[in-house]
Amino acid sequence: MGYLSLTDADRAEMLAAIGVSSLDELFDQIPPGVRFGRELEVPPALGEAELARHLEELASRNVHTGSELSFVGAGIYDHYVPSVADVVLSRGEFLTAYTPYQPEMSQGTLQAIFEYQTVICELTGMDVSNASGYDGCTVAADACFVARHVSDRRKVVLAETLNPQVRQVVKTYARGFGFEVVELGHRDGVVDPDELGAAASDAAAVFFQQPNFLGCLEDAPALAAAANDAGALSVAHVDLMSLSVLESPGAYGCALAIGEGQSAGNWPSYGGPHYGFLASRSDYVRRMPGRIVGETVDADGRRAYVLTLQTREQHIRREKATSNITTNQTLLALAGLATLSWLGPEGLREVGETCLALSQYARERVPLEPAFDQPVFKEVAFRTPMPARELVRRARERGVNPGYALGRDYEGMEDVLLVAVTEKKTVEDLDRLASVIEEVCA
Amino acid sequence: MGYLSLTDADRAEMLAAIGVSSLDELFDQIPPGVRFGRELEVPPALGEAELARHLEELASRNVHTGSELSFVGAGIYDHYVPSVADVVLSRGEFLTAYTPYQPEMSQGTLQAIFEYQTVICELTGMDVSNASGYDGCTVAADACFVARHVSDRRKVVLAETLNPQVRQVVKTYARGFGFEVVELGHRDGVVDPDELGAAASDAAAVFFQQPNFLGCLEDAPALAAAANDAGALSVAHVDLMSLSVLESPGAYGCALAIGEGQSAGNWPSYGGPHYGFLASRSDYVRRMPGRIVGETVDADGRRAYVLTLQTREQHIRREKATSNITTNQTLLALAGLATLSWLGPEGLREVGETCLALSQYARERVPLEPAFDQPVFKEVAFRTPMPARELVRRARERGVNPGYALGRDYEGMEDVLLVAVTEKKTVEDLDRLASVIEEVCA
Amino acid sequence: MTAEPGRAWRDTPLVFERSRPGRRAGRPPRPDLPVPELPGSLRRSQPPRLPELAEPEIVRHFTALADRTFGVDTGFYPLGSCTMKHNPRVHERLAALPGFRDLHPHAEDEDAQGALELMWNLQEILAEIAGLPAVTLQPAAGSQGELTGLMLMRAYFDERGEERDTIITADTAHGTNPASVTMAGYQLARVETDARGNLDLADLRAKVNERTAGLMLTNPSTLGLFDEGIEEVAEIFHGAGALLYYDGANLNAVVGLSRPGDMGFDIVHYNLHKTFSQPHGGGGPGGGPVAVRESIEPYLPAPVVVRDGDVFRLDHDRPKSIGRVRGFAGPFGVFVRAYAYMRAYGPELRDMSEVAVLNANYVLARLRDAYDLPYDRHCMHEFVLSARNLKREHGITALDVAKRLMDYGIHPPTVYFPLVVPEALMIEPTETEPKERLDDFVDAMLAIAQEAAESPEVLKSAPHGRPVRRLDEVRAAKQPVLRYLFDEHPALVT
Amino acid sequence: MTAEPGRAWRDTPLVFERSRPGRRAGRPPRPDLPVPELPGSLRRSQPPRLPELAEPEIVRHFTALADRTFGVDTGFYPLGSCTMKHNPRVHERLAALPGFRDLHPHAEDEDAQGALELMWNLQEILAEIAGLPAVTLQPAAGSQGELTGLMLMRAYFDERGEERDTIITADTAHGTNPASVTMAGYQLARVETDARGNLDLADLRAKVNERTAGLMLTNPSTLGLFDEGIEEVAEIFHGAGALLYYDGANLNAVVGLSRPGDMGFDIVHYNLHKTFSQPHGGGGPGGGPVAVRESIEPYLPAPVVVRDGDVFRLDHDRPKSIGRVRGFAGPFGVFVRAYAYMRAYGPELRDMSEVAVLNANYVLARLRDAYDLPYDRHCMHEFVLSARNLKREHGITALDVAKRLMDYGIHPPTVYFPLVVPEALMIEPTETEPKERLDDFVDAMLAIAQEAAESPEVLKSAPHGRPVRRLDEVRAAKQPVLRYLFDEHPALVT
Ligand SMILES: Cc1ncc(COP(=O)(O)O)c(C=O)c1O
Ligand SMILES: Cc1ncc(COP(=O)(O)O)c(C=O)c1O
Repeated sequence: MGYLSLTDADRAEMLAAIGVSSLDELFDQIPPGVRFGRELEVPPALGEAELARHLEELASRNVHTGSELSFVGAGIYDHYVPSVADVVLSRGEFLTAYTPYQPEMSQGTLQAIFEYQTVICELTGMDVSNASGYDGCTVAADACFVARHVSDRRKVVLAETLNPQVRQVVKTYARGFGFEVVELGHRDGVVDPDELGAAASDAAAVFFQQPNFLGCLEDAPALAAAANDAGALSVAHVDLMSLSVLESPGAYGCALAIGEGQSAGNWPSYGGPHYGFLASRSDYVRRMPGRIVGETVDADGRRAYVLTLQTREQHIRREKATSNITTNQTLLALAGLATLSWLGPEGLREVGETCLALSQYARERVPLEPAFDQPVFKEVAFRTPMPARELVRRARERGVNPGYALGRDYEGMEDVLLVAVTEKKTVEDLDRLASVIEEVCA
Repeated sequence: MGYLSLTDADRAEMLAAIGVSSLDELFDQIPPGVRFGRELEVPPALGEAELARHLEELASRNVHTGSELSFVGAGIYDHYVPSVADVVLSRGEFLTAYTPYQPEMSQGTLQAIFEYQTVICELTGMDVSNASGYDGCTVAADACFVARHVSDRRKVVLAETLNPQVRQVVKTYARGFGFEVVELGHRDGVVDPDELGAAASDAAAVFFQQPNFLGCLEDAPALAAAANDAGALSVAHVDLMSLSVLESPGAYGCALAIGEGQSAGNWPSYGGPHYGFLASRSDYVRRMPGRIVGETVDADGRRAYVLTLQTREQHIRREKATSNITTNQTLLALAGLATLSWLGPEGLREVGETCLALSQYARERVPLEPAFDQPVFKEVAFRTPMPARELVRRARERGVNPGYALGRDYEGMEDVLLVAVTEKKTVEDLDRLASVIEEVCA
Repeated sequence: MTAEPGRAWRDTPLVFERSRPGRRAGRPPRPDLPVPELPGSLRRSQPPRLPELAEPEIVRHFTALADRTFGVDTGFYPLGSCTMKHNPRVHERLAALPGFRDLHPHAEDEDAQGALELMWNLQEILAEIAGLPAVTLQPAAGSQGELTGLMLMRAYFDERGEERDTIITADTAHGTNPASVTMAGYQLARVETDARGNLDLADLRAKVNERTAGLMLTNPSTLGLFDEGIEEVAEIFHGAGALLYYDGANLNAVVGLSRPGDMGFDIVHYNLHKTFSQPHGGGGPGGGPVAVRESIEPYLPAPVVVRDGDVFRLDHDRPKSIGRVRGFAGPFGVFVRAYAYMRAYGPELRDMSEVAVLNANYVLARLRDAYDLPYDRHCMHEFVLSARNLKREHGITALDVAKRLMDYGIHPPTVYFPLVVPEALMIEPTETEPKERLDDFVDAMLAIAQEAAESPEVLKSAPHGRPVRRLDEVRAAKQPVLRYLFDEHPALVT
Repeated sequence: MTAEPGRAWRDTPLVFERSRPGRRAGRPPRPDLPVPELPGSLRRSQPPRLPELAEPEIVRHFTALADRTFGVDTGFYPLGSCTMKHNPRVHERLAALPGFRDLHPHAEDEDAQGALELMWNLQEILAEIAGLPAVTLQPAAGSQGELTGLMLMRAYFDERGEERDTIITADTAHGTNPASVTMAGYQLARVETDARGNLDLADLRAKVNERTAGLMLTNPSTLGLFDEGIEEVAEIFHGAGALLYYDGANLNAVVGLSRPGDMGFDIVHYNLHKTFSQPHGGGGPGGGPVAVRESIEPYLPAPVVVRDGDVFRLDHDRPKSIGRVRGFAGPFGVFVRAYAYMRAYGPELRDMSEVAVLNANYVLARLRDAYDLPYDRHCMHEFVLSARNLKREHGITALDVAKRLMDYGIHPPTVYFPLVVPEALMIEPTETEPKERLDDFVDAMLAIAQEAAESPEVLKSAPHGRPVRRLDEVRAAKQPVLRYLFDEHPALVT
């Protein structure tokens, strides 16, 4: 086994030093009744070349974004992942270190997380960010847990236009938090601020998404205000890649901003690993879940970074912790940092404007009726003259995957297709989409 | 341009410091008659995402070794490149450093080259290796230049079973060296030692290849002895991947050993970059071309590595140098070092034995007559019942590229097909080859 | 500007401090199309102050930060409970294959057969290792596996109409266990460890009752000791109708040697980033699949991967499921690595655990005279020493030992955990270390024990050879500076 | 074992010293087939002593060696004549695309259309930059480009029945030029540089005659100066029926600003690893394409890439070709990177050269008072200072300055070249450096000039902050140890 180093001579020397005559003696502590008496029934060992061949064969049976022209988004987007992200992802030091418990050994990771926190704060308009959550779903559950501690109310309101998987995860966690979950319907693709205000009146927190899962831009400032006025924490689920052109949750008064970081610097990777981000106003800093890095000085007065406010965390506070999280998604978050540093303010603005321009073009060019009359950012929902899944099937026969059939999540939307663009798409790509849809609908 | 950092403010400050009012003033030294007066007519600039898309499109139009089952070798082989090679190839420090002129800045590169030299010496049985030549062809020309200085003779003998491209390069260089080039025919796929001895009698050097280009094993010890006896330098062109099972050129008395390193640790990459290796007996060390690293001590007596014997080289010796080489193929050679360290003596022996076993199996299983009655290592030449190129064409229609048509290089071998295996091939692969050949010959 | 040896290593500006207005690296495509106007209130008012750098300095920045980070690739990293083993490089290649990396998670099942087969294979191997039949791959890490497990218990008892509100954990338990208990809405009870390092059975019997939903246990425990009474423990819980949850953080000790399912555990989580070598990435990502007995299978999070003949699919139709705990079907890239790791070992996975145990016992044997050994037994894959002898005799703490190890080029072990051992040094060498690295570590630890007597001040002021010396952690928490504040960034005054 | 700050950095055993008998990493596939016996004399008698390590220590070994290596990614690297610019990371991704990386060079042309189109596009751009119509991509580096160029000259004159045996080079020429002259079988003549740093036209006129095959010239020269008399130079050679060869090592100064073909050169080589950012890889690989005038085109090495309508192919049928100078059609992976680089700039390649020149002149302006400036002109992309003032006044040499720069975290410039300048410091900042890095360098150089006066011993004993101090280079050459010798390895006695 090429990952193991002990030679027979090593083993003999080591057993002698331990003072046992065989390895088995070390396992005397395992009661005979629970010792495993046979060989594991798993496939035989493969050398690296064989292993590569096996996994290449498996990979070749997946239809990935490079194999067809695809307009599927719905939470995971095909934005460009720049090569500077590889510098983070391929460096052995970043890759093979763990949580920086010993700051003198990990100033690099710590400083990078501090920079990541700053970038998240800048984009969301918040005061403090943690070092990442698992994904865009679990950070919503985390935010509920914050609300559970800062409010006596035991209800949370979720806009129905919030990503369905996010809602599902909140519901799964809510039971343990003792939270009732209420979902609020949409009107023409967006949530009504008055309805939201009413629902929020006895809620600990209110969650909405901007741009929302149906592709529409909510009147987010009005939603946040309605939640705040009702005494609920307002939580915006946002897309980092939109935050150069769309207003920041901080600016419109949200208590927390959360989201799925994948679009900024991570590959789709069939759903993960990605990073979830969670940022808040400073009011809630001591209720934040997860790692947070702070700046301090060393014994020589030199600037240095360290995990801080650890009294929030499970290893200190145990059952009173703000979360049970320990392993998080640092590496992916740092790929996000590299990506956003590479884009810079101008680049991110251009990505945003390209998304706006292309989605507008799609709306005009695709020979289908827009499903909602709302402004959009990078996704447009269209009504389809046949079940959307059927349209998808037919278009794919022509080499174009036209989007996501919203009927997969929303009853009554079986004829709605959600078309996503990113800055990687071109006018020609959209023209091709338009003509394929024309063909299959003819 | 994302590779450039100067802002307008930077430019203004810098021009002021220089004391010029515009950039143009700096170019006053270029005579007006040779200034370029228009914009370069080259395609417009592409951002990274667009660039990636363009090159991905180009790459997708190539039929690579992953897209069909291929038995093409003939000098470039599909051995497994282990992932530890990536550690060398992806580390920015190795990648973006240059020739280690300043040893204190480059102990890592220097030590790695010293290790590479040792590995090459061990495999070839030689005393000294340089830090790499351009490829397996140019090291043959380099070896001629060694011969030109250690011998008064002005002729070199090339076995016809030596890689045709190697022979072509030697011929191209020979003119400048004042060398006559003589090629020696084969008998049943190998060179006759007596004929070689006769041809060598007034030759400065004799080149042969083991295993040879036709896939056959030469009686290399007899060839080396014949050359040595005739007073010519014997130069063996060898395959590093064979040198755990085949005797080393040092052991059978060669003066120099050279070869193409690609098979050990480099991807095919449509022909490069790869590395050529060149090793010699210590007699010729001061005639060696190229960089050589030596061990020494620093001012504190600490072990350290440095470029040495530089009085051989062009930057010191200029027109009297042993070669004009400066930029070489270090990075590729270090990928070779990582690969060979990963294999170790056992792994390399196993690669060799697998090649022997598979080529023997091919010989028995493929329904064609072997072209030569000689032992082989990893390539077998077969007679084809139709022109070999035609057989290749038909087999590829069935998804198998059966090998290299030797008629591309050898007149009279239009019906000979050279089938290469590596340890990556399986019994099933060869069975498939056999049945496809059966089909197309039926 | 002064030249100080190693200065460059010490001084690394923030990416924001490398920024200059007007610089940029990435240039996204800009189609020749009008940009629609957004309603004013939705439009960004203040541009985000992202850093402005050209690409060369971005690469240098992250290269410099990597240089200031110590990983397993840098050297020995015996961080107890974290299983800092070698991470095979081929995994990075495989996870980056376009068929994996660029696969959209909304892909139809028929377009993801390779991915689903991989996940199904992974489930099968995990099930065999745990000795339990059903697996969910969804949880994102061990902690989430724990929480998922507790939710499964609730669903199990709910369906049976049983109201059980208490979970028992060991006093040696990792902090995530009690934290998960609270998040799952349970009450916590604690059971003590006896003098041999096993669960105190008397204490346990006194605490288990009809309100007890279950036990959460790490076995081997965080002391690195296999619970010799595990069969009795299981009997006590099962006898009371309660369930047993296995915290798989220490699974690296027992793969192929003893199976949690056979020990009596009903629910098990795995840490793919520990036992199965997903790189730890400076904190993550991880993977925390959960395996369960048949009786609990109906409650697993949806979707699960199922096989119908030669076809694989995601089954979303799970009426009794606790629901979803994470997006999609789990961190797929982590599965690629874990699966590759298992396939590289095959049945020899047992060697992995055997060598992990051998390595730990060797280091223990060589250190037992210089440090205090609270439980005098052979250990499993890790062990816990105490520096209380050094503290008593020389005023040297576990922290001092940890900091001084850095000067020897070694990452410190886990310190001050588990809580039951004062001045704890929790040492997990892992199986991928050669004997020389173990010996280097032992030599360093022995040298430090001697330094404690001879020059304690060197230890107190360690580390001396890192980019920074010891940090003012109190200040970090008391005057928190949690982000860069540009012109308003507070000056560092000491 | 002692703890010394930075010790781990300093001590890195050879890979052979990490080896232990019986260890291994790679396990190649072993089919279930008999291994045929080889004839005894062909069979390996003594197994090669390759290192025996498991994978974890291999990764650590190369990681440690990388840590001891300074690259452009680490910091400023103003190595004159080498154009150590930033190497875009995307190139590594692109060169690794399976369609490029796994393409066999014996592929039929129709199976390599993407690769051939890339090469053809590259040729076109190179031709436009040089102002010459025909390009071969085959040469492996600049030196081989030179040799190829000289062979082309011979073929050209051969066909014309002219016997010309002499090549003229400048006294500032790089060592490769005279070395190439010899390898090509020519005689060498040398022309002097005048007081302004141009070729001495009088000297030149005296030396050019009917035996002169041609000139080899770097322009801007290795002094970083554009030859102001280049038009006259061309006239002199062409007037004598001779040819002009352009050593393109300094092309980074003039892309889009002045074209060698327009200057009168007939043959040009490019260094793809300098101007077009192929990473230098610790010494290589490189790429040395050659462009020529129409009259020389028939002699180019075969094969060349040609376009027939929409189809690209390798043309091997070149009856007048000098032959092949390297395997296949050249270092393709290098072409991918160079082509990507050119496409990233487009016509703004001119900016690249302009900024290279601006950066160099800025550094020159700030250093001219502290160091000797042998040719008092604006420079192009690099310039040469002399430390002779420091030597005269304080006994401090160019080498001392170079070694001391290391302590400031900066790679030294090229030293003692070109030979016409005593105590030469040849400084090429490149265009990819931000102003701050230039200022850091200037500040360090100024500090060093001051240290030369105030504490010369610090410079004489520099570097102080690297893994090793100055080396005994004489010993290395006098008692050469060029490989590890295992048990017989000589002990290091100082
Ligand atoms: C014993 C123990 N349990 C649980 C965990 C939590 O696992 P994770 O970090 O994967 O969430 C850890 C590791 O941190 C651990 O050591
Ligand atoms: C002026 C000059 N000419 C020629 C060369 C040779 O180029 P290469 O190293 O690519 O062979 C170099 C660089 O080393 C050089 O600086």
